[in-house]
Amino acid sequence: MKDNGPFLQVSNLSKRFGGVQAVDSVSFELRQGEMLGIIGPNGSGKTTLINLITGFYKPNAGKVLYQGKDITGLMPYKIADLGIVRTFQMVRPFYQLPAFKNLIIPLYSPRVKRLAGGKYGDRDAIAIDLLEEVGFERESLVPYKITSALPHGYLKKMELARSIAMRPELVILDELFSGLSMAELASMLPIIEKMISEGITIIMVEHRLKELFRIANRVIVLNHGTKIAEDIPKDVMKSEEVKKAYLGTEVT
Amino acid sequence: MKPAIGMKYRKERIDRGIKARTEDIFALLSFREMLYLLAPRAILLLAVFITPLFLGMYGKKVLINTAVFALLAMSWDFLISVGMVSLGQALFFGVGAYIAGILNDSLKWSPLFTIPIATLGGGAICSILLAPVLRLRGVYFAMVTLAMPLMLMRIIEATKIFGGTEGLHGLAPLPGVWLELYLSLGMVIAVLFFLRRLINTDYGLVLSGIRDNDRSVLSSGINIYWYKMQAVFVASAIGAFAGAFMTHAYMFVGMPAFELDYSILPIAAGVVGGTGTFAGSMLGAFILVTLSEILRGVGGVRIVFYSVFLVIFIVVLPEGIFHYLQRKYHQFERWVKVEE
Amino acid sequence: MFQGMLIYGLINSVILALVTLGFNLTFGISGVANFGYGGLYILAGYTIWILFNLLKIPYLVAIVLSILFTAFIGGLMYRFILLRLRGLTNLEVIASLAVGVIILEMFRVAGFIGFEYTLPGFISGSVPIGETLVDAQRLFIVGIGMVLALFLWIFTRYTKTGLAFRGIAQEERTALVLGINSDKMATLSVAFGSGLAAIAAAVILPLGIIAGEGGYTVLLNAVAVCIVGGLGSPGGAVVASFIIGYAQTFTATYLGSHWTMIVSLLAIILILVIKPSGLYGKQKEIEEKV
Amino acid sequence: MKQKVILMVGFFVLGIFFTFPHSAYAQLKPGEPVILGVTAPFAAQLESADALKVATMALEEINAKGGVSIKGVKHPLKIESQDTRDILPGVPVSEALLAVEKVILEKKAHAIAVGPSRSEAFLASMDLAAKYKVPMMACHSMTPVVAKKISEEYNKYKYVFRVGINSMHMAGIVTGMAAFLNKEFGFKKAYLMVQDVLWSRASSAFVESWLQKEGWEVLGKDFFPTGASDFSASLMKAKSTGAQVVIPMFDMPEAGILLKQRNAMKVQAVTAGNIVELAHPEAWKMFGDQIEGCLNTIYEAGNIPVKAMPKTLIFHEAFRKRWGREITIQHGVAPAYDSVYILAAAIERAGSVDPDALVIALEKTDYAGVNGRMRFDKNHEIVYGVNPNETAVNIGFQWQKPGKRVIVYPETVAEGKIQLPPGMKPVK
Repeated sequence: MKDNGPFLQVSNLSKRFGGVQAVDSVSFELRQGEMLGIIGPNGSGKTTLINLITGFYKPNAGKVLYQGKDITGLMPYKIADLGIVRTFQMVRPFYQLPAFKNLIIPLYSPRVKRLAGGKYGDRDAIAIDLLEEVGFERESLVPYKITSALPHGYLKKMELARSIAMRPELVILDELFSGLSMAELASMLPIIEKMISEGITIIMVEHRLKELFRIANRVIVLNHGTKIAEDIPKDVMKSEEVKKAYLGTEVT
Repeated sequence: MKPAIGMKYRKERIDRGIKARTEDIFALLSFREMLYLLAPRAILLLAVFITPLFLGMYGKKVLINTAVFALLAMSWDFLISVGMVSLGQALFFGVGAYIAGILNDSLKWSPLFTIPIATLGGGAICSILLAPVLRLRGVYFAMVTLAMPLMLMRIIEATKIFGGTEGLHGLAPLPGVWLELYLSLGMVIAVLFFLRRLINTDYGLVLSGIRDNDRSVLSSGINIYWYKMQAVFVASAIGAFAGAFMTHAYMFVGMPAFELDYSILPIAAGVVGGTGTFAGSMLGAFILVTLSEILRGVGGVRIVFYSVFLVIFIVVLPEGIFHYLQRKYHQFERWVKVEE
Repeated sequence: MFQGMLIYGLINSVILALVTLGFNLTFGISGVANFGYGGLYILAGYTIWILFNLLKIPYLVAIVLSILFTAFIGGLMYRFILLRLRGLTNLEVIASLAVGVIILEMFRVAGFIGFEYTLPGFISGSVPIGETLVDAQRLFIVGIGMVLALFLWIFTRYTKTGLAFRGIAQEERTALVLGINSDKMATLSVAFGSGLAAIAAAVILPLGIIAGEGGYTVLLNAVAVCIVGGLGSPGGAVVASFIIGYAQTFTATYLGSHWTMIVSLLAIILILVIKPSGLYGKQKEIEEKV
Repeated sequence: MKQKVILMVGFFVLGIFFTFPHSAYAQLKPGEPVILGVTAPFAAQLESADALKVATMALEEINAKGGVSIKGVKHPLKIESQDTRDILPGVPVSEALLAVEKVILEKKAHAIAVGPSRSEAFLASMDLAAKYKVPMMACHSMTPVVAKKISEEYNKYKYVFRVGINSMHMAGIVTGMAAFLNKEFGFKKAYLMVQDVLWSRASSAFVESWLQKEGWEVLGKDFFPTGASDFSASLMKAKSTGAQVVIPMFDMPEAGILLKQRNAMKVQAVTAGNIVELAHPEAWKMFGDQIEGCLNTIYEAGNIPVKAMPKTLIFHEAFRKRWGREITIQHGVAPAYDSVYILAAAIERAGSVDPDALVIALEKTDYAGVNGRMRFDKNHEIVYGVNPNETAVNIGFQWQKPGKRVIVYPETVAEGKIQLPPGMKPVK
């Protein structure tokens, strides 16, 4: 793939809540097709950083450049429309509806329509295909099941499918692995690898370091809202500061 | 039937087989199942269109008022199902009422034109009025919607426009009570089925998405404020129709068109009937107005009784009457022993 | 003229703040929007009147009794109605509003209308401030307002109940873990708010008459001020009441008093458009629901 | 299939049968009562509550004599009352209209003796009276618009009559008293404080133009929304501009606060207008001697015992006997009493309850009532004036030591002269 400068460029982004400096002038760059991991102990400002990039919070200072375009402080839907799609830690689907209905909303978005050449197509069918892609067994009618009947793992997969449905260029996964069993995790990883192979750039905020390190090319470590380390997975934990930051907090 | 006290029991609810079948398999197996599906709607339609035949003149008038409140209640319910708590149905009602009144008073247009224009124009004006506050949520939005009609009312009082406190009188009436009756009732039914259909389309799914989880709708690249605006338009158009209709039904429009009752009663109706299904809030409106009419007999204490009933309703059936009935219709219940 | 505007503006603002106090406190603690507030306010007024005029009980005693009584009624309302609707905001609002209406209408039906239903007040006569005469009762109100504010400040910081209140207000679950019975506290908080309403009634009503209409006005003012100030933020409520209070007096003096309502409502809408979560509301992000 | 058709037809016939315009106007059978509607906000407003009381009194008196005789046959009177809840905040007019319609359509009232109180509501219900052809009497609403509408569209609104006074009459009392103040004490500076409702705006406009014509100086004119309870701003202005006469025009109880504040702020000026509380017989007890010298209006003579008008004395005595208290309101009570009698008389003259016949009979009314001599003008308004033998009468009185309402206007029935309030000096 061609590499025209930084795909996403975050330069000293900052956000303050009242007295607390949640994110303190964090900067990093991201090349297209890269797989970046963001880790850090609880309350180190990972999610806030994501909210800043995706426009859910307005930064007090700093810039976010996407493909050279300044997207700082744009409304979230505008940013999503550019192809920066995120998932959420807390999955809040339509519990009372069949699973595939949860993909209708992303499939309804202007971006999808545009990319599909001005027409949506049969959303239900597309939704079911997408779910099958992320491992909803069609023959056992899982995509048709009422959402509330699905186990947690499926909901997380559904969240992933939601992002894929948007035909994203950059996907930001917020603690996708949290609360997954080993088996569920194992079934999740290939999907992500597939996304990477399709050239989708990915940022992943994780606590499950082992799995993250297996797929990430690069890892950023946040602590108290500041970036304390940036390195390739196998070296990143070597830094003293990171050890200190993680001391006492579990490393799975 | 609740079994003897002492032993540990829990209530279990099971969908009636017929419901499961009629829901999933779309080829209905028997006439009976067809009936099961159609009965509620058929009964509703019959009830709505036949009862007027048995009512005296006054009964008809009451029914018309009921229809108006039913419309307002459904418009409130619709906003709720898009996650907007409105305390200002009076705004929609009043704007519609005044547009119709002004057009008829100054341009002498017949209700045939004023009502449709008021409906659409009212919808537009209200959407524009509320556009700046669409990003408010919960009680903050509610507060603004509560304030707006009161403010318009005061502005009319202060600036003496549109007949000031005295209002516009002697407007063109509708051609007759039958038309009034079936126009309003027909509208109620139309709106009911329209909204119920709308909310089940993909578009409606997006709307309910905004209510349940607007973050994920936003992150799907959908401009929720634009959608909220459309929802407000639909809701306020319904309210505006009600207002315009009342203007002509009573040949009068004035400041009272913005009064608090038009905001409170629909909410009460929605709450009593149960929100989210529109049928619920419609039912609620019918129950409440009927109640207040029955209570006319008792004179001054009427409002007291009325409120007492309301409180009891709410405490006994917080889910709303309609949801209760629906459950009874679709599920059967039994007490099963809890094994320890 | 202008000086008079300033003084009466201050008084008006303090009155608003007083009226709001109870509603705000209740909401701040237990998140209960007690729309029966107006009813309770008027209830307190009539109770004092009845105790004082019909049962010939000394004025101050009557006031104390009515405060307790109103608080008790408020508590009952929560315990037996609102508690069952915990979390269902719409129902809560409608139910409490209905209770308020019941109270107001009952007095109206019982024939409690007319000017004879007025309270004597504590001090009569008037004090000249600069070239403007101010009747003592109004100054008294300002005094009470400040005292009450101070008392609440101390109460919520240094007493066990007060701290418990704040506990609930900040983090209900944690409070539960710490063995604070949130239901009991909520009941208390509503009772407490109602009591404050009664105090406000006792000092403010002597300026006017006791009438059902007053109840609705009080409710509207309380809600407006609270929301403009940012829900559950006492400081915000005070600031808001000063903004609205002065806006009203100013318009009354220079524009004529049927513009007051318009101006104050306009102020409310504008403030909310500019600051979607009120003046001092906690930082509301897009995903939070109120 | 066939049965269905039959069924539908049946329904339709039934429907038509049920909905045929009710035929109450047909001649009454012997013994059938003549039904009069009373539709006013009883629970919310003393004027209306007492209006219902006196209407009941009139009814009892008439029925004691056997009722109304139509073509020689006696028919008992019957009152159907409905609370219209107008004047209450938050209540839409349609609520009042529905109450009126109930009385007309369901209770089959032949006429409405007391219409809604709030002018907005009354004006709106005029269209109902026209639509259903039911004579309706106004006892409270004072807006001139009523007369305007009747004169403009007589054939439509001819069913509406006004027994109570209108804003012009009310203004007449005020100007009458003002003229005296000017003549005796040379006062020339007035300040108007007006409730922002139809009648008072009309009255105040009339008074203001009169004052200016007479060369008075109108220092200010402030409107107050109904329910306003702080008049300090206006009083401040009145005080600072040195007003000699303050003219309040209110029919809301809150206006009593105006007096309290006036006393507290020591505004040295005669009040000459209407504050409901001042008209109250017990006002002296309520406000103390600070109200000495205050002038106030009694809209219709029947609402206060007037020695020169014996009927008023009897009326008040009867009220005391029947309801065990005084009439405390200055407006709309006595007219309700006369209204019933006028209607009864008209029905007897018309010899039927047919609305159009009734209207013709009503227009011929010439009845000596508690308010004076009652005759309708061409706009269906009772003519009010100064001589009880010529017209109905409005009253102006002054609070004088020792706590007594002394009637000072008009001279024909006056029981005393206007005196200067303590602490005020004549200007000439």
